[in-house]
Amino acid sequence: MNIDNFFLAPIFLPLLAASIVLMSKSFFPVKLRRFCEYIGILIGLLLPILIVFLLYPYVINNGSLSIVIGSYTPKIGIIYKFDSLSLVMILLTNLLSIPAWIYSRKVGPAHSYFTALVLIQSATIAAISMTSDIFNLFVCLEVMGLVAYVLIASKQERSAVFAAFNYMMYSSSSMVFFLLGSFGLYRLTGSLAYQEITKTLMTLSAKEQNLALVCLLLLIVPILLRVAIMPLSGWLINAHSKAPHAVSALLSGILIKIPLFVLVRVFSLSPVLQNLTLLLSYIGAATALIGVLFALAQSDAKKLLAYHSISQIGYIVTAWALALHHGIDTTIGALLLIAALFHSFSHAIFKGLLFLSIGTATDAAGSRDVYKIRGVNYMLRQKGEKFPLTMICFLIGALSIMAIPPFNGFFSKTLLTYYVKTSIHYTILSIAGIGTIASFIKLSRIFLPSKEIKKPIKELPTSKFPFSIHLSLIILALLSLLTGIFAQELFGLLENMFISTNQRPIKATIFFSKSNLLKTLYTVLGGILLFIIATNKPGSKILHKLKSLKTDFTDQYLAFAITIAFLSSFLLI
Amino acid sequence: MLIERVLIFLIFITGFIGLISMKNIIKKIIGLNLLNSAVVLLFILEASRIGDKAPILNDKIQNIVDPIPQALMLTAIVIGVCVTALSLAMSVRLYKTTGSLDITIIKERLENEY
Amino acid sequence: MKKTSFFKIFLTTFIISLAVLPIILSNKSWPTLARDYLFNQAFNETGASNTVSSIYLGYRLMDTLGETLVLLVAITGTMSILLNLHKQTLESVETESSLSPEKRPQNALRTNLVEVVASKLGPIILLFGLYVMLYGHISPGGGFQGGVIVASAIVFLALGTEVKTKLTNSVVLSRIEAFSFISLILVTTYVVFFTDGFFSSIATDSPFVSASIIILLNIIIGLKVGTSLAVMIIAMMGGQHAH
Amino acid sequence: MNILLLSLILCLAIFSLIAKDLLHSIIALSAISILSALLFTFLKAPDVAITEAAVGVGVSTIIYVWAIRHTKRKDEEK
Repeated sequence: MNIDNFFLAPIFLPLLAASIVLMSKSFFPVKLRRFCEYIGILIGLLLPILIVFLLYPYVINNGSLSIVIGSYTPKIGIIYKFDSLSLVMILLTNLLSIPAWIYSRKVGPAHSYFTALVLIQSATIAAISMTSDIFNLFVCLEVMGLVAYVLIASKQERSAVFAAFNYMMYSSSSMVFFLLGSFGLYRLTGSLAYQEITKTLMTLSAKEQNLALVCLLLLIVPILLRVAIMPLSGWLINAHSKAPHAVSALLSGILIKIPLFVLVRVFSLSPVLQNLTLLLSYIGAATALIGVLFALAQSDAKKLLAYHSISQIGYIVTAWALALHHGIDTTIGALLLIAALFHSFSHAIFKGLLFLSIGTATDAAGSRDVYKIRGVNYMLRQKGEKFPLTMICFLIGALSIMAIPPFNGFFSKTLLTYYVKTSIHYTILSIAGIGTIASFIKLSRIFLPSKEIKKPIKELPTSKFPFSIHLSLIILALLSLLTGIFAQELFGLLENMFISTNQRPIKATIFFSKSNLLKTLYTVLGGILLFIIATNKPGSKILHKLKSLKTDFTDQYLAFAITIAFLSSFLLI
Repeated sequence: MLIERVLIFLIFITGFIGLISMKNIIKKIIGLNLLNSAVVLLFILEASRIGDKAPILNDKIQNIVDPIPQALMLTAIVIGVCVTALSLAMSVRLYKTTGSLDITIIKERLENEY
Repeated sequence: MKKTSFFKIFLTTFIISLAVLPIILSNKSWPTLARDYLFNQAFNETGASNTVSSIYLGYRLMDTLGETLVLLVAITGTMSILLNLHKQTLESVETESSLSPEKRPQNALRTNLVEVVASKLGPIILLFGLYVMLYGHISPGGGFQGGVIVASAIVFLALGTEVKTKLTNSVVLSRIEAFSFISLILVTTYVVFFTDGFFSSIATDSPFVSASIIILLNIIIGLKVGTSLAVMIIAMMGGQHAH
Repeated sequence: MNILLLSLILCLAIFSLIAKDLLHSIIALSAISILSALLFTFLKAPDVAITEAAVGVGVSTIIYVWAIRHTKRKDEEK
């Protein structure tokens, strides 16, 4: 046993657990199968978290750990490299998969296949976060994509199947372009490993450099498609809103962020790519704003949340692209990257919470129209919920996404906007913040008591409210609260990993200064004002127009082509 | 050499046009298949330029072709088939529930559904 | 309406071809470095004389693992959709190629000839599949290709009615599949974790032993692929399906 | 030789997209797979040729035929 290989455990443990689960499915009776699933989750999701914590000191001391699989020569073998980014990605995935899995026990797809798929997905994401090889990245992205399609379609409802089909055609055809890009790079450099490619690209002539840039763009755009920034996000709305609730939480929380942090590595392949980053940060800010506008126009509760995912990913892309623009080795770049990471962390938590609680509420109400549902608490009580925990958890999630202290959203959004204060991004993101508050006021109305006279409950509810739902909601709500309260300590941990010098620039005064608290107050007031405008006549007319905009299957490809054309003209001219 | 590349390019573009313009979803899947096989053909064709023997080593052999693209393409072919199988299963499911294979009609029928 | 959609398709295709054309038409000569290295070292390092096999199961084992996962996930998804189809339209699905003779309608599109030939041909194809699987390290072929041939042999056995065998039973097949999956994971874990230059230390021995890991992986992958594809195809033909 | 095979593949590809009968498209598609397998053997890639023959001609054709048997064979006119 070689201790250097220890960091590969987050890939192999979930796979081992998945194989145990599948094995128990074909050999054992049902009761033993359930037991095996719990064992599998324990081995595959909880144990890697512990291992990641054990690896933390190594990462701080050495920077990164790397190995060639099978101890071959690095020219041909596949290199796996564990660094601080992979640590955060693995932690994010496993931490969020557990509550989503618990939620699915009673409500969602509860086969042992679902458990196996969640485990395989966790393993794949660990592999994506470590691999330093283009073709291996291609294979891992395909596995991740296929798991996502199967999970979305697992509801077997026809609209869910159509959403999965659409996503599948779009993203797997874009992966063909990825393959073509890696073909071009292999031909130019004779290698598939990141290091070798970077080394060889320096020595090429100017004409070949341009060709290499086109190849790199064909790698970047399919990955950006998975991230769903604005022109490429046509697939996301249906895929996220039609999927089972637990799957929606997984998709929104994890799957759209992992590719973004993989791109950090791809962008380091050529220094010329840095020209793109400023453009990408503007695209991200625009995504944040437009996503919120569309969210405000929706009447379907889960669609509203899906548009919010696009908007929040816009925030993250902005900080991420600016970090690359400054260079992640500089202090300001590292701080922006920390902000992006922390925001994606807290977004995963509160968006998971929102999807699960809204899913529970809309299931109880039997409809998803936010204009029609009222008095969800009453309906939930009929289902056997004694204490309005779903509402409380929803409110925690909503306050968090609105950036109200002391929840984690406040800290991450404040940090994110603090470092872009001097540029135009700040204004755009602040307006998006106002929109977020308005749309969540709109969504919260489903918990208002209904005007119809309701009968007091006489007979006791027949069914017991499933405990697993409450457990998963409580875990997420506590995570949201705790990461908010202990935000300073978490920032310290992140700073240790990403900033090599001894400076620790994130101070508590950033968050609780007078100007920042005033800004929060103004944002809330602006949000209430916007909500009032949006519910009145002229506002709702505009929103109705936005809602009735439709996209075609072909339009998605047009967006894909335009993105390629736009980025390449920006890069080459 | 140039003619071969142009032909592969034309196969690629045929597949792409089929993917985006066909109304029938099974035809779309066929287009995706063509797109994939064009890339596979390209890899193997270009990798065979540097040698004239299959990459199976024995005592007498000299001048083999590049084996790495071949190993990569094995993986790519299998992934392509997996995607095809899953998408065909989904299209059968869509046909059974909506009664059509035409993507615009399917979309219309799903429009008013939450 | 028609005009705009035509314009969209034209524009998309035009941009895509502009992006793709320079990559496909580029005249840069293919790099030979990796080829030369493998020509000199591949046999010594992995013990397989088929270089493609030594890359597929040696140097790039993680790709192969990912590929197996892709197959597993795709077949899981297809099967879950498939079983749901059967559940909903159980009566109407008694189609002409249904396997058990009593269910088959009178106008079935098959003859005795097919049944006899299929069941006679099945074992021979099975043998051929096993050959392709086992000799993957010295000749073209390998686990995946052999597995697909094994799957077709099993389907032949299922089509024919002359031979009664347990091999066409979905429960048995899925048990073999689950077993080979767990052994695949265990073997790859072993290769990755417990070998510090494993192949290089053993490759100096006799050529059979040297390629032992590759032979083992070929067998496991072949069983996995063959059984899972066979389960899927038998389910598609409306045969007995797994629970 | 390569040029001949590739142009045949191109013709079959176009045919498989414009054919009205989906079964014809599928037969054209498996013919494409056979021709590519042939091309791969000429290009000294026997492993890829075996895979393409087994997977492209065998498995994917079976799945396509299954799919059109459960749906509709003719591509409707618009």
